[in-house]
Amino acid sequence: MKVTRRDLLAWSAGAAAGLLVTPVPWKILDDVSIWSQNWPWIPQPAHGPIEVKQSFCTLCPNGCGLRVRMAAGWPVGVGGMKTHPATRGALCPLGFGAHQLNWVPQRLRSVQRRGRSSSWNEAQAAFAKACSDGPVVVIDGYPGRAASVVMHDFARKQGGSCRVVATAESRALSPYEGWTGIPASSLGYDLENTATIISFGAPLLDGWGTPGRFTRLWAERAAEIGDPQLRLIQIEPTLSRTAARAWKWIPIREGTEFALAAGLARALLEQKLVPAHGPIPAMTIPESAAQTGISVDAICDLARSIADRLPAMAIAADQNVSVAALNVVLGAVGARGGIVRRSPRSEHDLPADIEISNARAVLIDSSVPWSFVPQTDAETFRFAAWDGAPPKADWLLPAPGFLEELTDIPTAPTSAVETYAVAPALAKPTREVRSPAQFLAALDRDLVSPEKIVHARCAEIFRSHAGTLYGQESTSAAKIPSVEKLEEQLWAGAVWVHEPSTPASLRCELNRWPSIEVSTPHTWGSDWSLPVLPPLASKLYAESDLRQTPPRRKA
Amino acid sequence: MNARYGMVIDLDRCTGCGSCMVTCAAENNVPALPQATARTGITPMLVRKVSNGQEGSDRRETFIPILCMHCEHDTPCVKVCPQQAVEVDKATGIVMQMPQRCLGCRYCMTACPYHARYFNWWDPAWPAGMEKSLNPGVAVRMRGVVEKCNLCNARLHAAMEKAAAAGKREIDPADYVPACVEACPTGAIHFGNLADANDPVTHEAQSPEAFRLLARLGTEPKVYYKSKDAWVRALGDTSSTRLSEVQHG
Amino acid sequence: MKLSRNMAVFAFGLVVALFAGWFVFPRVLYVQKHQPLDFLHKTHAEKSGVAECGECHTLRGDGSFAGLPPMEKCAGCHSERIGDSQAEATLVNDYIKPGHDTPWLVYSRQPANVWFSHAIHVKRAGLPCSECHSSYGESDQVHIYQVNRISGYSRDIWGHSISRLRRAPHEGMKMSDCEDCHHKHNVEVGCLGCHE
Amino acid sequence: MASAVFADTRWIARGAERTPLPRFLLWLAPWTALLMLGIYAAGLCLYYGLNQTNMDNRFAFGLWIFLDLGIIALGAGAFFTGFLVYILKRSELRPVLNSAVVLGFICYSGAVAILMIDVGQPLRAWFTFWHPNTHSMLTEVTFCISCYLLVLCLEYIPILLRNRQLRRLPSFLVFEYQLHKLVPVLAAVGTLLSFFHQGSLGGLYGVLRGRPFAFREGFLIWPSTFFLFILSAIATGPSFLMLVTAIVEKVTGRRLVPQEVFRRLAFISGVLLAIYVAAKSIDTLVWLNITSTSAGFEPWQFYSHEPFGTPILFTEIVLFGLLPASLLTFRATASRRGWLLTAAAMACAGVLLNRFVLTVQTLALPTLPFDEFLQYTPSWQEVASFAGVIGYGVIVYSLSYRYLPLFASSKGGDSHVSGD
Repeated sequence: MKVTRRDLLAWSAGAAAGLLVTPVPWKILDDVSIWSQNWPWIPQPAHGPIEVKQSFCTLCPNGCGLRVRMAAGWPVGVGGMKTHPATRGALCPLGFGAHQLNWVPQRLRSVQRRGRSSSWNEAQAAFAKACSDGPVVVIDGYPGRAASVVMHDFARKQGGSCRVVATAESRALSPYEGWTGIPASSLGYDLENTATIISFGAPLLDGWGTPGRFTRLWAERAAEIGDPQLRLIQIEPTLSRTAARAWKWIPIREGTEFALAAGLARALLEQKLVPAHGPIPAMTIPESAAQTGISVDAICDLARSIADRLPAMAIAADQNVSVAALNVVLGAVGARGGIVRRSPRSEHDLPADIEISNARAVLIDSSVPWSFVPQTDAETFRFAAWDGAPPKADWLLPAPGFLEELTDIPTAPTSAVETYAVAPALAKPTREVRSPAQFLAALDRDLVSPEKIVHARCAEIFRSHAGTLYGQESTSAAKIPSVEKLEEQLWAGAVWVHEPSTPASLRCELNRWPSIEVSTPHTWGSDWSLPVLPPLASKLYAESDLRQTPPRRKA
Repeated sequence: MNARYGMVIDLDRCTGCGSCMVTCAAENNVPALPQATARTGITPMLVRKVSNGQEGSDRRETFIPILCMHCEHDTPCVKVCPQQAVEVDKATGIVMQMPQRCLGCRYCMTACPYHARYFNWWDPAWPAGMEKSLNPGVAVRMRGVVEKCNLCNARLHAAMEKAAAAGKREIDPADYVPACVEACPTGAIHFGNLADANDPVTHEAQSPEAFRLLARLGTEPKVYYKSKDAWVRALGDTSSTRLSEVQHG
Repeated sequence: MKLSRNMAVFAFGLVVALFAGWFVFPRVLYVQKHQPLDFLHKTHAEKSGVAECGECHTLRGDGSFAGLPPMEKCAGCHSERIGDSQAEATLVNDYIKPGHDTPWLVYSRQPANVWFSHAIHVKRAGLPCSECHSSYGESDQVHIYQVNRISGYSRDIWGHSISRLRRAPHEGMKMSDCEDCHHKHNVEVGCLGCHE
Repeated sequence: MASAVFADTRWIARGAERTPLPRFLLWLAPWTALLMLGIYAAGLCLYYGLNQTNMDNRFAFGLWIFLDLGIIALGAGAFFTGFLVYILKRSELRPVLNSAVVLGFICYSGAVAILMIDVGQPLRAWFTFWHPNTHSMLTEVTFCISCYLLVLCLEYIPILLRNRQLRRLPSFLVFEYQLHKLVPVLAAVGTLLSFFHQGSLGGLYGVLRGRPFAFREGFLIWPSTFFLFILSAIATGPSFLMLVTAIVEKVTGRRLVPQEVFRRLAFISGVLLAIYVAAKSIDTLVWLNITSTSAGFEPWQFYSHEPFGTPILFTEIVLFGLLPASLLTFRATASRRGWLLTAAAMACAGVLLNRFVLTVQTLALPTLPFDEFLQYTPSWQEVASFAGVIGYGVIVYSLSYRYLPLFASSKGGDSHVSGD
């Protein structure tokens, strides 16, 4: 019999009606929405037990203490180490996202020779050849580590030398070198004991020094509106993050900080607000006022408010001789609550500027900021974990990333006391990477390994019986039975702090007020100097109006 | 447990560093998508820069961390959600957002006066391998749903589980601290149980320096702010005179 | 006459649909998978004298649930072959010797957005494991793992009965099952009480 | 034999003159193109997600919501005419009834389609029915609109079954007869549902305590906008009906409905509009001086942001409210076709402007003292997907007009086959 259109209609009507009373439509409806809740292309975190480990941040030479949450063998969260004596659990915003840095697309994946991918063997060979031709210069951005010592020794043996690219904080301390005869690397700021801080544009609340150290201090002593224990006076052309939170903000004409320093010194001395030691600047107060755009009265008021809260110290954003001289007038050099000298042990006297034009090979450590490009025609070997920008380097060598290698943490550049810690590797190196030390060891078999140096330093600390060990609880180093126990604690993330009863003596002689015409303008703060920012930092600029987007570097 | 979790944020101690924003995103597996902007990105904790409207040396600026205010009364978002994807939790007072229930109509976003709710305009994505760095406690959301601050609910879970394993009913307050509170380098964010009269946060919330944003809308937000500066406290008000005086930084 | 013929055709369509919906669909919807090993809870309870579920399925220090025991646990007894079953061989050669965990298919695996605390249910509420896992602890065979083609969930979440109407007690681990139990014990929890 | 069945002419009602098929297809072509574009744009939004739009976290609702509210308001003609004909027994309006139903169907189905694209997770949209939050205006809207769409389908079917070919199926004839007896009931149900969702659409914004520009006090659980929306919808529905009918008459060059129907509609529209304008003015004053001030906002500060100054308020209430109301009410102007249609157009513009202000201006205005006034321009995908709905509407209406007795008084064929 013939099937008509009508039959089809009737049949499908029946089928439709039937389906409605089966699970088909309803179960599919349910399953499809469940599918939409668990889309297979949405990554989900791994299972597994959570463990918390302690380590230290290696993104800059300030070595903040970290509390790292680990799951399935990988860091899944970074926090501040509460037991760290200086930072006390505080970090800069970049630290909190640092555990994702090892995975960013800009991560250096292979050895590169002038932009073309190459191999470690070729790099080794090329470096060996260059070394045999002549002296090698090693450039270090984070001096004082065991790795630095290894690089330094290698360079010396090759008849070369080692150069340090200092941070702005360290450069700000360099003027005192000449006046005190002490290297800047063993000078620090005694922030904890000062009553007034005159900051000449130093971003004290925006990543200056060991970020946690001052922010904690500020929150406890300086944040109070009205009359705080610690007065923070911010001298800066624009209302920066620090200026916005300072006890007093003094807008100044760009690049005239030196003039205000002189004017203040003049006011302090003329009004006998400080005991007359140190040189008298040639510049009069009205001259200073004219240059800085700050009224004479304002300068005198400022001088008075500084004087009635001593000890006071001035902090420059970068190298600034006049600001240093102001500290001499304030009697802040070598005094409690001023510029102090750390115990001599931590002195690693490396020249900040040496002739590198005659070098045949320049080896740049991954700690050197990318903005630094050596002016040399020698063959350059640059270690880096992240490809922050295409610099003029002949060789790009992939270095270990965040927490991918064991490294020791020497004293921070601004610290008032000597400290030592060890940052154990918590993440498996995710790419084919080598540290400069490993690279050099392949060339020079009898080079000491960083591990050996770390052990030696631990032994030295143990023998000194000085200082305190801040671990889960703080214990005096003298009470620690053996080197092994000490190392055990250090490997578990403890910090050793020297804390001498009497600060090392520091004598300062300055007879003539330094004459300079202009202070070098600085860019700082929200302009982060890291080659690559942790991805989540984009929340602070691209995804909000909180900060300006940092200059985009092409990878 | 019958708590009313809330915050008092000391604006005089906020340096606007943004640590809370980064750590919040890390804790809650919020992606950082290259295409996201200030208006499409997801920042459950968002620090905003506000000035007193003056120029030159009279200019003052302050930073206001904005998160879900966990409104207690007549909660705007809860009232409007068509399918109960938002609720004020009876036991904790946390305004809870359920991405898996959400259909992405975004009605709650138009309802929230604080703009503390965020929509997943894109599927979340991470560079190859970075998914290993995700926080196991928190499920990743998918495109097309709304999310916001749940006061680090995963941390509350962990605390409850720990308590249960130890045979206790109540959690140890030290075990439940939201990520932003823990991260703040100046300790400006104070977290506690506003239902507990002995909780220091409860006292702070009652101090004359404390205020709430848009309090006059009558939604009883459980996030308080405090400042000694009068012009900062005035930001809690809504009148247009302030509106004209206080411009965006 | 026309109408009656229409009716007949209509009824025919109806019957076909009903059959397809109730008998074909449930089979097509799920993919069947076999466990890597046929592990027998019963045998282990008897032979190795493991009495408590918690002896292998442990709670960690922080109260979180360790779930399936790690390979080391099995290696405790099975470092060498015990008996000569095929499963024994696979266990020792494929997993214990090379030293990686057995890729079990977990019948009761919940999605990432679900937070279920064994500590709270077992320790505080004192529920027996069988309350949710029925008598799987005494089972003397491994049943086939069925995964839903669309949602990717194990069939044990939905329960064996496709209509969920006549399903055995302790069968099914859908949200509604959790809710029912919570209501029964009048436990009041919000969405994020059990979700993340 | 079977092939002959598909001959175009055999589907057109007896005695009705329609343009030859080729010309008709030519007319459909551009609209089909528009529909295709719309489907493509919608596809993009569904596949890639709402990042295809220019909406963002601050402008979470955009063009789509505004237009949804707009066309649903205009579509109100359907239920209201049904209400007038079947409940109030105003049978003189019967000639426009079918057309009204089709219009309503188009507007509502279009709106629902757009809403489905507008949500981030359409696959889970049914949760609203399974886990409804009874306090949410949106729940009310969802339920009523989907139910009413069903009603509209049921009302549309009898019209569909009046088609010359379909009538020939006996079972269909029976079905249609049965349905037809049901239509008054449907009209009643439709009226009820419509009253509620038109209202709830108003409530949608009226309940937003966090948006002082939209927030209104009201009666019981319903803010004043609830009632204003109902009023404005039933006031402009008839106007829209007139407008469309007039356009159809222009396009087809036929007189389809007697002039008195127009005048009747105009009068109803005019009177209701007048009432609406009065209510709206009172509401505005109450809101400016009591509601918003009690929330700490000063009167008029909402109008301090260009282009949303006070002129927009004036335009909404006087220019597109009071003026068309009087034009439509007074015989002198209402009897002049030109005036009539201009007034109707103004009334429709007025209701659209009202919906625009409530949806867009509300989101653009700052609430926190440190918020700024926001801007948003829809992406082409948003515009295109809506253009698609318009294409769809024209196509459905044209087909209905060609093959169904749209302007028929109950006996088939056109009522006035005069003209050209």
